[in-house]
Amino acid sequence: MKLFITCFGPAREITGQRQLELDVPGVTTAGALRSYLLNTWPDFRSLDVVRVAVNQAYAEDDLTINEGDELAIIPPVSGG
Amino acid sequence: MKLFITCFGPAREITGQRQLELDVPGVTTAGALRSYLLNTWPDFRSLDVVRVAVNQAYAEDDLTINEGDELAIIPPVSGG
Amino acid sequence: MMKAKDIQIKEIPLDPEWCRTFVSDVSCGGQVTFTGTVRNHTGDRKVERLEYEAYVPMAMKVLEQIIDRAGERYPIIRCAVHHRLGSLELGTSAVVVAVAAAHRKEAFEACMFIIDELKKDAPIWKKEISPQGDEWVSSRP
Amino acid sequence: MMKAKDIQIKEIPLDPEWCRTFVSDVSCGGQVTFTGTVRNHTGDRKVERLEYEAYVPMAMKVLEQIIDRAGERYPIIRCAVHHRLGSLELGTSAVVVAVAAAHRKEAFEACMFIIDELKKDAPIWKKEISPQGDEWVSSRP
Repeated sequence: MKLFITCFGPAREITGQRQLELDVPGVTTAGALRSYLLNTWPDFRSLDVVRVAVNQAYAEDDLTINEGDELAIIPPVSGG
Repeated sequence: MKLFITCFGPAREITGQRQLELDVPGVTTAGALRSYLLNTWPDFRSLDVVRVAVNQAYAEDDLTINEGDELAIIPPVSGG
Repeated sequence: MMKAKDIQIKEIPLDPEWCRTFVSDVSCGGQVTFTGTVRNHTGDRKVERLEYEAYVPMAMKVLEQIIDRAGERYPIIRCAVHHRLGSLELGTSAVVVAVAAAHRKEAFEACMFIIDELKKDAPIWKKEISPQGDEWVSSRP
Repeated sequence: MMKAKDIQIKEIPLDPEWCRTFVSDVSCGGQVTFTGTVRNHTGDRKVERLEYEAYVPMAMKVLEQIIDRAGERYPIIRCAVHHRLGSLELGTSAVVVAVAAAHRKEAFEACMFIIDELKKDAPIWKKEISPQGDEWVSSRP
């Protein structure tokens, strides 16, 4: 299953890319994606929190990811 | 001692005048003036509170009034 | 330490944006502005317009004291309080309180404090003009 | 019951007075407007400007949800939330939250609630450009 993941703010600087294209067996939930990111780019661990958004909404770790979902990495926000 | 007292808002309608001119022996403190007003125009008793201002500041009842002071009756305020 | 305050009581329309701009400051993270406008009702009473009057020189002093007390309680940097007098149609701005502080929580609290104190202490009166009869607002039993 | 809400995320300057006017309503006694501006410091750190970016479509949804939650908690009548993107000089408005309610206390509380939630949840990021080096704001340890 091919996943397209957009990286915002500090996440973009940590991965070095705005768009990630992943095809990793086992990454079928938001939580698994989060773990994959933290393991692949240990700098994510320096952030207070890393959330995953699925189809433009914050996802709980047990949410299943399907091919074609809109995925994003949401590092700590700082709007306002 | 001649006193000039300005009546604002509902106080003006109760006394029927914007400016009162009083010369009442015994009215030498803010409290005495307040009592005089409440006795002379009993409609003041329908208001929650009647304050007296001396020289543009709220006066405690024991404040002495002197000839030439700027006096005002302050019925319940409702600015804003 | 308060850098600037501006108090106006006037017969002409208020300008909330002027107040907001007056309190803007690069050392502040934000401004909070309260604008009080003439509402078409008070409880079940229909309101047609409001007539405001003030004991102007005393009101200027009382407002300045209120702002100074706000400045002792909250680290506000700049503040403007403008109050309108005369006959005001529905929707018209009657009062503007604008406050800037380094942090927003303090700006909100100072703005609330000032409008609360203004309503308690400033020698200003409004009469409601209503089909059910005219009435001085806070003299209602 | 909320009559109207307006959410904008944009690259051009914000207009706080437009927001205040948008939320004005004759059934309301007042509007509370918070304007967040670019401050020249964060603690001891000097700030030269801020660069904002957002996950725009999600941010629009999150802001709408925040306003709706505010409407469930407080009887607000009208609300506008505008957020700026791009490179902002000192003093520039980054966010405006305007709220109208029948009574001022509720308008203040709803406005505070919305800006607090926006800062917690809206997918928007700012980078501080500083002589001490550039930094994403909330990623600082």
